[in-house]
Amino acid sequence: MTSATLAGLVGAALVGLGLYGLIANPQPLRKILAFNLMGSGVFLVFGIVARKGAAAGLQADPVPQAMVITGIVVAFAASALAVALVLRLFEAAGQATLDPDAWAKPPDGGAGAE
Amino acid sequence: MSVLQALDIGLAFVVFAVAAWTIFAHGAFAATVGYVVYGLLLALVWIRLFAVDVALTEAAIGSGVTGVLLISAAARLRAAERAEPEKSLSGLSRLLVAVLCAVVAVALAGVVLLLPEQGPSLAPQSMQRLPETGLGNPVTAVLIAYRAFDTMLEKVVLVLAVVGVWSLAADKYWGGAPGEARAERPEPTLAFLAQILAPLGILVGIHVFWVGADEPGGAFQGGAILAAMWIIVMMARLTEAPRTNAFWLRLALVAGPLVFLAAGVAGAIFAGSFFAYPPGFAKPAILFIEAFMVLSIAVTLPMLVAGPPRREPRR
Amino acid sequence: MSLVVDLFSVVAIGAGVFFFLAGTVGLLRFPDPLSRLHALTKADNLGLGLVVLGLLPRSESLLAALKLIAIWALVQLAGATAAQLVGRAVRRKGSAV
Amino acid sequence: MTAGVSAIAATAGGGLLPLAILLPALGVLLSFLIGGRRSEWIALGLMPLELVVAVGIAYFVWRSGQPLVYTLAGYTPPLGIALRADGFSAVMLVTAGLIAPAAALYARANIATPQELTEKRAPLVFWTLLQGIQAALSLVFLGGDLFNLYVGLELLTFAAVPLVSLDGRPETVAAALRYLLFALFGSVFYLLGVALLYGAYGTLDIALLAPLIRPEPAVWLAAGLMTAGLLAKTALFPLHLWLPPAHANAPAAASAVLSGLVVKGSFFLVVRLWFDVLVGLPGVIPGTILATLGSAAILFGSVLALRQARLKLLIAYSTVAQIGYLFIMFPLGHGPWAADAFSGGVMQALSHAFAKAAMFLSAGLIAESVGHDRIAELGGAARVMPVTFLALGLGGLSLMGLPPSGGFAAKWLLMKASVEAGQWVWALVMAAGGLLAGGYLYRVLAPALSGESPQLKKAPARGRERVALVLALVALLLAFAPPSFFAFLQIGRPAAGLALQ
Repeated sequence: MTSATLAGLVGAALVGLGLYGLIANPQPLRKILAFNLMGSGVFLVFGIVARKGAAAGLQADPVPQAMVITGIVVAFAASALAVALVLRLFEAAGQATLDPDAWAKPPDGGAGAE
Repeated sequence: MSVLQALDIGLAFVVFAVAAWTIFAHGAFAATVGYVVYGLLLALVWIRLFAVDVALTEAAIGSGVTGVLLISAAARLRAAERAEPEKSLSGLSRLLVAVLCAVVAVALAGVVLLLPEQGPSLAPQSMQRLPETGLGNPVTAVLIAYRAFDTMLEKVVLVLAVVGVWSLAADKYWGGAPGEARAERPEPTLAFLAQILAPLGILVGIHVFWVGADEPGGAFQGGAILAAMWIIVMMARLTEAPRTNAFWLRLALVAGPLVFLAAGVAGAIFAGSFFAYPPGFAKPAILFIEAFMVLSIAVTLPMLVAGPPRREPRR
Repeated sequence: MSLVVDLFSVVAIGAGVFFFLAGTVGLLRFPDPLSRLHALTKADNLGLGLVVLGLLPRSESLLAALKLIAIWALVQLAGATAAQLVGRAVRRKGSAV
Repeated sequence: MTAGVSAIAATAGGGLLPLAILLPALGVLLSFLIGGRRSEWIALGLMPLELVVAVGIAYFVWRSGQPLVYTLAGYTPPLGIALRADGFSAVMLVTAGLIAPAAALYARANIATPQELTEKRAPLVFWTLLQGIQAALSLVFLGGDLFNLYVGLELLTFAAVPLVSLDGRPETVAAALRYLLFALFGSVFYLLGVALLYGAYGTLDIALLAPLIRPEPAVWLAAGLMTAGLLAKTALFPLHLWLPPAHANAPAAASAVLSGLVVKGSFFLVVRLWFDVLVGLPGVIPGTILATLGSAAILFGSVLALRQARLKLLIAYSTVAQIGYLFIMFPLGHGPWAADAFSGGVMQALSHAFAKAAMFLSAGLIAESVGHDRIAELGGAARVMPVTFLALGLGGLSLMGLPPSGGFAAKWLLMKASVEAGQWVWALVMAAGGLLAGGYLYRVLAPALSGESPQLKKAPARGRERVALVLALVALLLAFAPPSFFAFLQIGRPAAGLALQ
């Protein structure tokens, strides 16, 4: 087994792990971590595709590499926005939960009337 | 089995173990620390895939800057974690989710194993057109010439992200600086580190950008290193975060995409196609655009880490 | 000549790896944060220093050698700072880490 | 292969394609840079230009009868990126070009920078991000490269999510966060599919990829992942959980754009994927799965809409149901009824965009004028604000699928195609959905037309009422689309291409 295939298998495992964390973990911050994990698994799949496209004197196809670089920056921006939302939620409500029931009944009944 | 193969297998195992830790660890803070370690290990995997440009980006942004962002968030959320025992899924649905994720992972692993050893590639075309750009690093050529449109729009994504983060400020703080005004004095050790590291890091960042034309490196990686330096200096409280209504800050944030967009339109006028470079002028034009991109990245990443404005603007 | 260089590299890097290993064991086994820090910083300093030393004669150019030394120096700086900060945090909070 | 070659050569008028994306992108940058009141002026100044570009693109597509193509940077695919406009993209582009300015005109009144401030949070964010949505949608409608389209999806996410939490109440922040997490999940799955397709064929250009697609494991997995990701962004049942709180909590002008346009962006890509990229896959089973989910969405969304206490939530749940109709077209893509099914699906996207925008704007006016949007307490309200309720009702007509309305044309075409294809189930579900829609609209409109009128806090502004009414009328007028309009929609469809050759 080549190192590229091995990396691809790790990528597949990371996607599975990240997906599990994203769905099963109730805390928003842990969901953001899981999303990043899943994202890096996807990038590794790009990585193995790049490596298997080694040609023309290059050790790896540059096009998927460039896509991963773009993807890493976008994933960071997404994490930043998500973290800002979580912190804002925590500040405004003293809790950072996505549980819909927690928002269904506002404590003083006043939030419904805008 | 060669030594290198053994190392590969060991690395894969450790990466997987640390990844599992970030998902299953009990505390959010511990999980976040695990994620930073994971990012650094991943950079090694990228080296083994002969993708040095990606390894640099992963280490600088994927692990470094993202790590700062997530760790500081985890620290601030510690109180929340203690306060509320989160409602989590029942055992059965947890099992169902696990089965679903396992199916996805196994299917993906199967497809990965089925990929041919020598896959289709754009490497020959990338190399064939490389001389037109005057660059020596094909990854930079993809980012800034062949797929320039992607890269320009991705810079717009970063601007939207800044707007989105700032949009979470309270109305009275709009235009003010991010970060609370803290009374405590700067941490002397951290200040010492920042004073030594920042000048050096700035040099390294510019170096990484400059060699990116021909060797691994480039605007993203160089910009990220510069961003890290600004973050360290702000963390050491040697300087305050700037006011978000400062014109220079806004200009620095949009300079990269704006210059890139203008160059794209100029390409339509002077080189016959949007985002094309006139023959012979490609390399200076590319370096010009990249310089502004470095600036914008170096300013955008710290502002995304700093979060929404939390101080009243001076009037 | 090359045999001597190889031998030197092997010995130096081997010693470096040993210090890393010892430091890691210390980090995991020592009872309180401060002694753990002690083990960790020793591993960083000596372990990495010896690895870099072993790699120096194999570097392709003077610039590459300087880069190796710069890496060592930067890790020293970062390690020392981190150790200081962790130590201070420990003192502030008592020993509950 | 000849189709591939002709599809990557630039065509007359192709230069308009990058402009449709770059103009609003420039607007984003300038609005953010200059800020304050000028951010609004920049948006309002650029919108007519963008509409002209969209209409220009439609004109060139119509004149040539062929898709417009533009190759960026002088690098032809697969190395470079191409933009393409077919009949469907042109129509969607014009739709976005009309609804965004309508929302903008409506928003001027309540999302404005007050005189005493140089800059205020909500206006700057709204005007910048509205243009971000325009740029993203243009890219989604015109992109010819699957990774370029990923960037478009991300632009759309980053522009849409902060609009949900614009007023900053904790529940809106929670809604925005949930929306973001769903959207990010969708992006990652889509991107994974892109990686697999590149690994299999070495290109991401849609025109080059389509003839290469074979039914093999990598393609099936990529198709499943990309579709699942896009469905999460489109909020198709059962991935709809994020939509109602997000759309109901945003300011009305933003809700109109989110519900009318933004979910159509990812829907558009599902159509692109299955009708233009994965043409080499047998589509009946996946199509049937999509339509089954769509049917579930129609029934489930409508029933939940019936049970809502707040008007904006009712309208948001009706979006969940109306999204379901969009997916009835997928199992009907092969056979003599394919053109009708496709036209029906597109017509549903268009009429829902206009009708839903009109309804959210009306609901916003009602909430502002009455002071709340609790359905039980809206009795008699229609008698004091008749124009607003007229717009709401006319939009509702389209949702029910009653003639004359675009919704009627859409549902009739889809029903006709289902019956011709012998797939009666879809027709029955659509009929049931129409009845349920009638039920939830009756719940709002019947009491509003009778009973004692509430005391209005302030009368709705004439101009803002008219904006909503005009949108509702457009949704109505779509019923009178001539056959040539449906022929236009077929431009660039693979079947149409074969017929021309």
